[in-house]
Amino acid sequence: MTELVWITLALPLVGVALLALFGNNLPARGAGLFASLIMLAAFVTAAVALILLANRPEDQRQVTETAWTWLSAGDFRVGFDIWFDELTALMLVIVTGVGFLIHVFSIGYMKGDLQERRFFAYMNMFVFSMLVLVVSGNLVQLLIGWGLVGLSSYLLIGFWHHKTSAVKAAKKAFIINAIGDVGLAVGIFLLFVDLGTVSYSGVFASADTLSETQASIACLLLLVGALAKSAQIPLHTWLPDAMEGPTPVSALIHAATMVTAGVYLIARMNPLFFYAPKVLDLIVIIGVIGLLMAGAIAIVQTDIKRIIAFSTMSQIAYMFVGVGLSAYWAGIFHLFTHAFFKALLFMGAGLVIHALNGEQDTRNMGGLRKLMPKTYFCFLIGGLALTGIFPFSGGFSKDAILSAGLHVDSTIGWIAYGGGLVGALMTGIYTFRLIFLVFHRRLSPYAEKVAPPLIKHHGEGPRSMLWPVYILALGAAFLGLLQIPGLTHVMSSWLEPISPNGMIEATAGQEWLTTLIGSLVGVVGIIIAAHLYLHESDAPDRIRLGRGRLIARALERRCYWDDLYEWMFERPTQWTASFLNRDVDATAFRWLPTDGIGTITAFFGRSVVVLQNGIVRSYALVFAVGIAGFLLYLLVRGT
Amino acid sequence: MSVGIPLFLGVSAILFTIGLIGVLLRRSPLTILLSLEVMLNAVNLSLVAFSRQIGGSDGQVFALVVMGIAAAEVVVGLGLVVAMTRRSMVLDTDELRTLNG
Amino acid sequence: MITISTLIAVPAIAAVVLLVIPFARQAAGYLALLVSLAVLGGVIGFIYRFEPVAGYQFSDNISWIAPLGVRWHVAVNGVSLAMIAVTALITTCALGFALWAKRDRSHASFALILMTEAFLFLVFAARDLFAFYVGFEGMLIPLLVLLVVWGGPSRKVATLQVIAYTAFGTLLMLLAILYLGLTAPGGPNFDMEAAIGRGNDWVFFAFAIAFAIKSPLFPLHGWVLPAYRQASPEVAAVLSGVASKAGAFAFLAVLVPLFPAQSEQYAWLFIALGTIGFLWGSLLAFRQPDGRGVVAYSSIAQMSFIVLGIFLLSDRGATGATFQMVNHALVSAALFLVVGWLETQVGSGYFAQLGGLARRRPVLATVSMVLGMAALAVPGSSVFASEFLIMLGAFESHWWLGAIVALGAVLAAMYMLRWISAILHDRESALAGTLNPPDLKQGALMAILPLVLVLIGLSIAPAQFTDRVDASAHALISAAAKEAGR
Amino acid sequence: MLDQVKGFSTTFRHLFQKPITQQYPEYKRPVYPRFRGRHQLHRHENGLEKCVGCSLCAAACPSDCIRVVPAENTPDNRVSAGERYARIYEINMARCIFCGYCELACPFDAITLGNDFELSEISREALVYTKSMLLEKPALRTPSQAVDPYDVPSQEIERVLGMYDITTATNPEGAE
Amino acid sequence: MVDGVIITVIKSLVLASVLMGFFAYMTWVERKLIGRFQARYGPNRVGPYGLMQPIADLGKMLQKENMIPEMAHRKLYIAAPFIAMTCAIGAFGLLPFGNVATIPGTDWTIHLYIADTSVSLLVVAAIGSLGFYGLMIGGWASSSKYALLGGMRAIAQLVSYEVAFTLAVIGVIIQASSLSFVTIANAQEHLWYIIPQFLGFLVFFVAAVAESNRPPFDLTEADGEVVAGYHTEYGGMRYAMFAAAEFINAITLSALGAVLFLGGPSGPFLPGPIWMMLKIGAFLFVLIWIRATLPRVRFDQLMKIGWKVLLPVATLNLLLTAVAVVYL
Amino acid sequence: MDIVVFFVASGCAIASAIAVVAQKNPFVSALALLANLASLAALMLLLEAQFVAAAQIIVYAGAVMVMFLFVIAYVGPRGEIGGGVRKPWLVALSVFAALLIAVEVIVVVFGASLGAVASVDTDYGSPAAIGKALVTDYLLAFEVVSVILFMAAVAGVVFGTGGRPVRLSTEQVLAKEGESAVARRREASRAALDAARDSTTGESAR
Repeated sequence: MTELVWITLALPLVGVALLALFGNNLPARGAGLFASLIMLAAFVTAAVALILLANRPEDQRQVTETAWTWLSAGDFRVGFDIWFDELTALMLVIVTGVGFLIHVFSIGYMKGDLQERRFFAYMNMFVFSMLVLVVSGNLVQLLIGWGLVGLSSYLLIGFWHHKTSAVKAAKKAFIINAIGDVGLAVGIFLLFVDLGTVSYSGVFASADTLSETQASIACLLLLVGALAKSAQIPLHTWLPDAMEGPTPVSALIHAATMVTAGVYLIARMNPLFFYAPKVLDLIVIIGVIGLLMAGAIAIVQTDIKRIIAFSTMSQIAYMFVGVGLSAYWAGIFHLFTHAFFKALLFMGAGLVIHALNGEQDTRNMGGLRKLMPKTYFCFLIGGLALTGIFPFSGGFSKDAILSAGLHVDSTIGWIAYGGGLVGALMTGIYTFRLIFLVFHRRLSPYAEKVAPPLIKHHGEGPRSMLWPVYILALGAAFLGLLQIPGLTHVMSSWLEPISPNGMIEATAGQEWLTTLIGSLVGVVGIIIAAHLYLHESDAPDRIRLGRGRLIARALERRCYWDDLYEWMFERPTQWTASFLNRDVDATAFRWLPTDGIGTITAFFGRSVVVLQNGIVRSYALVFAVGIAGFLLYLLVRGT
Repeated sequence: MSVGIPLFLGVSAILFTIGLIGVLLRRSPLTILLSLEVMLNAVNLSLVAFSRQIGGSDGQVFALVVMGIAAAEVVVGLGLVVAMTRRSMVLDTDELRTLNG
Repeated sequence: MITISTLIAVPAIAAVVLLVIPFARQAAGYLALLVSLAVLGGVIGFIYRFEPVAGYQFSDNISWIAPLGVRWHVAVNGVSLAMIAVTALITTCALGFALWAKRDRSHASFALILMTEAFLFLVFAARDLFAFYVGFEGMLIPLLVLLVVWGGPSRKVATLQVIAYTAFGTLLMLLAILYLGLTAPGGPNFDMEAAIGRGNDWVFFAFAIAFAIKSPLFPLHGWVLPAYRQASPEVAAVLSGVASKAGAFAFLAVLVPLFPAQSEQYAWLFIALGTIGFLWGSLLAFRQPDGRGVVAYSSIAQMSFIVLGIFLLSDRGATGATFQMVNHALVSAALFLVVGWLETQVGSGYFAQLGGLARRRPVLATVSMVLGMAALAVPGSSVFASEFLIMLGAFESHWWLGAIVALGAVLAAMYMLRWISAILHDRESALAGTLNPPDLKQGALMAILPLVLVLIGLSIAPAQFTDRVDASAHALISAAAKEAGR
Repeated sequence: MLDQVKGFSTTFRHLFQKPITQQYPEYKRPVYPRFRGRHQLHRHENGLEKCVGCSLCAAACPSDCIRVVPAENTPDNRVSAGERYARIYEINMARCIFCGYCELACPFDAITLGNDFELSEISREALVYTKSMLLEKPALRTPSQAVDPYDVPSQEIERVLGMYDITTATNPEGAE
Repeated sequence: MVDGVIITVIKSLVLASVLMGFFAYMTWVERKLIGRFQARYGPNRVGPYGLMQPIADLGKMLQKENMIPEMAHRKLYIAAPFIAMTCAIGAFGLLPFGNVATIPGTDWTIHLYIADTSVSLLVVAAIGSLGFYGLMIGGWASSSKYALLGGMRAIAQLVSYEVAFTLAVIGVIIQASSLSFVTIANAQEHLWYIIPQFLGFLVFFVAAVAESNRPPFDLTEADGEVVAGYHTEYGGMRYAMFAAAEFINAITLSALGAVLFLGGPSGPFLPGPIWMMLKIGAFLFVLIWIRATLPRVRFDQLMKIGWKVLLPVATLNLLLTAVAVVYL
Repeated sequence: MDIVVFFVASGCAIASAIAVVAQKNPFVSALALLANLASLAALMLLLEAQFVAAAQIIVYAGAVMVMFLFVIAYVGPRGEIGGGVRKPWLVALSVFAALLIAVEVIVVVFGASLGAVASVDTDYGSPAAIGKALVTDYLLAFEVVSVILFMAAVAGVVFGTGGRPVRLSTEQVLAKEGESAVARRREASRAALDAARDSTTGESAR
């Protein structure tokens, strides 16, 4: 079984190596096919591993193995490990499965781009990095995977590197992720200093020896990493910009897998977080704020991918709320369904963008329902799942989180519950605003000009793009059925062992209640959206320019986070660096010790320079007088 | 030895003084060099005289060394004079003061 | 059996031969390359024979200058062998690049590079203070000649600056060595073993200043920028790759073992300077207008960081610093070669005149990207491993120190990304578009690729390295650490 | 090295050779006929001087050594065949370079250069030859060769002309 | 043994007179020889075989007007020939013509040399080098560019060849372990130094030719270049004194060569002075022979020969001698 | 006898030394120095230092002074510029200092009792004795001198051959010698031209 995991891990790496070294010998399409086959193989192995794991007795479902010692110094020793348990297996399947579908989708989407081989190499590399992250048996290896996915994300966001905006977005993403990495690393340091180990088993085993403060600080530092990677407040600003990357990248990395790594981290480290309840509360609060804010911002965005990006942020905030409430299974469940419906949405958006020849602005869309009925249908499923309408998958998973809040029945629980419901309303609004703007209403002049000929020529998209969408749509529609309250509990029971300290699981009644309320709220949201956006009216603009203008303005500027960071960090850093470089370093360290000493010496030299009048005789005279005087002194003294 | 060593030393002192006056008062580099030679020779005389006084050859060796060094000094000094001539410079040390402060 | 002395002698003799006989460029280049490859082979042999224990091995100890008690005492431990290996590798690559770059009077330039190699070997292997001094200052001679003859337009000013700085340190160190050697009990004795613990604060700081200048440590880094900007790429590679490591190495292998009490007493100072230098270099690298400036300041930052790691006086710090020396040597050498290659192709290293070079140049893009990622210590790279160890050590000593240097790493990400995107990404500059430089290939690639491959190899299993040097590194700092009561 | 030895042996051999010196006052080598020596002024057969005092010789002289002062012939004092005659005709032998331009310049062939070269005097004044001195026949102190051994071209021309009788062939009418 | 001041004075006077006569008739010999070398007669008008020619020349010289150029430095101009002549004759004083001789008819024995010191060779070299001051002063005091150039050439030549000359002689000094001529001459009883010191002899000879300003090294009075060199402005007796000084220098150097390399006054059958004369005569003959044979060198060739040929060869000789003396 | 020689020689030495310093013409100064050297050589002979005396003549007279004369002749009649920055008090101070030194030395020399003069054998001052001292006790000094001489030779060559002669432009001549010199030169050349023209048009043959 572990061999299968190793194979799963190795396959994408082999893909990267082969594509990098021999990619030029492959036909353009071959690269995509090859990468997809690799992914398919990885998915199969991962799935088989999952099944094998499931066939084991429950108490033997945790397997660890070390390939080689990666780094050692004294008593610090880190291996290249796998840690294969229920969570890992699930994540493996999600990553490889969704990854496979998105690879297939990419074959069509990237067709005609001159650098497909590079794209697929990067994609495979991302998958490898993600797998390293999830199979890791220790924190350092987790950090490596953490960094490598950041690197892959950087490469993929900046894939179209001739676009300045893409390069900037990539850099931004990388740097913010680096901050998260640092937080994570410092957390690891702390854990090592306190516990003397960095392996999961060691940390989990001795977590109870930590004081609450130590545990809280460690968890807080880990949380920093999680926040950055999962684009949560306050380290979320990179995610919207990351939409500069190709759409499959957005689907794979910025929706399905990488951004959920924070959730995975917290879920994985739950035995530790157990000893830091305040941090868990903080996670909930951050999550609630994040889901509200992101949802609100999503309502006013105009870029199709940005809307989905903010939606992603909002949904991950839900997951944070879930894990923050110790309902780890719920968070992971939402992660699971979210991977499907968000990938679906992104790919749907990708189809639209593809059909509109790269256009992403919703204001240039509209009325595509008739031109692209299949896409519309899938997108609608995705939207409903996102909004959490019963019985689509999103509904079950989100309601599981909310009901956990209800179940906790504390201030934090109620905050989570209330916030979550408001968030659900917003979800409904922005999701269906998007759908209405894109698919309903009249064809925009641009779309009218561009779309019909393209669609007539290609259809809604090549089969390689449509089939993954269908499969994801199926998943988005029905995967919620894994966990029907009171009936099925595949997820909760499967994930139960990962948390030795128990998990919050709401009762079936609470869940059903939440489902009812959630669906209702979602429907309300849809109605509001329909009211405002189904037909062209001046209502949104009236709100935007009228009473709500301050809020609308703030939302359009994404709540001023970017401006804040620019003025707080970016500019002062640049100013300081410029000042140090231009004024301090050049003067104090480059000029002063070399030319400066010369100048100073010359200054003192000039003050005694009058003695050197250039007349040699006068020197000789001084010399002679001196000797005469000296001799005289000797004579006088001698007598 | 019918002449006392102090007489030689006295002559040496007088010669030295004359040379020194020449160095101090003359301005032509050539004459200054010549005056320097007078001074060196005066010293040589006293070295030889002292050598005779103590009856060893050390002073004479010293005098020979002084001669060698004097030859070297003259070569360099005259080389400078020649260089100055080739560059059409004035042969007057009071005028050659471009190296003043 | 090849001895360390042979290893030093072979490049030295080859250098003299090359200097004396005016070979044609190709002949001289291939001869020099052959010699350096042979030396590299010898070094690999040593690595194979090396026992990963604390003590010094392969010792040669014969009388050298008998009246002064100077002995030719060379030996290696894990740390010095690592440095010797990386020196041999980088010299080979630099020679390859020099051969590719087709310089004037190339036989002399090859000879001088080989001579530098010999001196560096001596620095790393010397167990006698006098021999160490010879190597430490001797390597500057060929390097300065290389700088002043084959350098850029303002090479003379740069050389003067280097001399102004290093002459100062040299004098101090010479005095210190003479003091230590001549006051040895039982007649003059320059052996390092005999000097342990005998120095006072003045001698300690004399050494420290000389090493800090060479490293360069933070307030004494003024010579670095002009020198790295003006040197030809292969010389810059040697200079930043290994010559500067000599300073850091000397901190670890000479200063700390010889002055355990002072090292412990003043460790705070070097930690402070290292921290400041790390942040300083990183910040300034962020504002440099050209590739060399970025690499130069990143070198300052990294070297300061290494010194910080050494003066943590902990196992993690020492091992990490050693590892980081090797990693940074490889990275900065390769970066200088890449930057230099770009300059030869585009005619400018300034970012304003570069950009967009990734298009149609996959090899260049890959190499630069790998190097850039290694330089910013992306997790998983060997640089990450070494930085992780140092930061861990720093955190172990003071938690805030670890946090500060860890945040410094973000700055590294910032300037390296700036470097990458300024060269590879965005639109092509007018200059680059006009010249349309080719992809990195053949000669130059062959010179750079070994460094990249070794980096990747080290990234896969850093423990293979750290296990070998751990005992040695720990032995070097153990006395000082004992002083600290750790 | 061998060349040096050869040179030394040559000079050494000369020691035992009979000297080839021609002892001058005792032996005078004949000069060739066109040797340019002392000047001579000529007279017509009737005794009149050929020189008419035109001063062309003085003008031609590159070293300015001829001084001519002409005067009118009068019936009672007819010296030359022309309208005028040279009242004074002086040649400064100290300055003369014996180039023969005067001979060429003279329209009446009045002046020629003879073979005499022994002209030394003990005062400078004596070297200024007056007209009367020049009109005299010089003493025949210098032996002269009958045939000019160096005048190869003219001899050759004559020989060739004699062979082909070119004069008549190219000039049948006998004109100039 | 009647060596005293009086005898020394007498010996000096005799030597000076003999030298002057020697010089006078050497001019005749030279002219005659040069004539014969060139297949001429040479002087043959005054007296039988022109034997009275030197006397006639002397008369002519004495008659001539003693002109002093207007711009000349009068005192030095006048002094120069005397300096040259004095030094030339003075150097001869230390050369031995034999050991001891008995004055016929008496039992008085005299040394056949005027003085012998432990540093004779040095003194001869010193006086010989002083002789050049006559040339230089004459050239400078004439206030004429050709004379000055000639004088400066003389100095340059002297300085250049003095080095090789001295080095070549040092070989002999080492072998004889003495600077005294008498000792050196006596040391050659069995083997003339020309055999063991052949290299040194070659260098010595060439340098001697140059030192005496004889052709082919007579650059100081090269008529094609500097008219007549340092004595351009001299005439009459003053010129004659310069000429005498030059010739006596040649004789001195020949004598030096005879003493240093040909065993000095020693020889079978004949008395010492005769042998000495013969050896000097042989040297002089070779000098004249050379003059008759070789063309004058250029100045750069002169310098090249001095510094690049003679000096290394002399050094080599010195080295070989030193090694031989120490190890054989 | 010796005392006569001593006084004659030292008188010559002092007189010639004064001549060296006082003569306007450096050539004559150099010759005076020559005389000085010769006198000193005589004094050294009195001190039984034959070798040094001979060396004095050979080295100084034979080589150094020759070089002097050569350079003086080469340089030509150039010397001190009249007037200039001479200051009377400077002259007075110089003479005073020099005389002070002389007086001091003489006071010391005649004031101190040197004791008996050592007796020496005939070997004293001979080349052998000096040579032995030179290559045994003073070998280092000897070698140092040889190195210094070598360096001086190199320096002499460099100085002597380094620069090219500078040909002055009219402006530089103006700056150096003043307007009148240039005018004089122009006048002279014009006169020479006129003279040449006259001679070609002259009438007389005499």
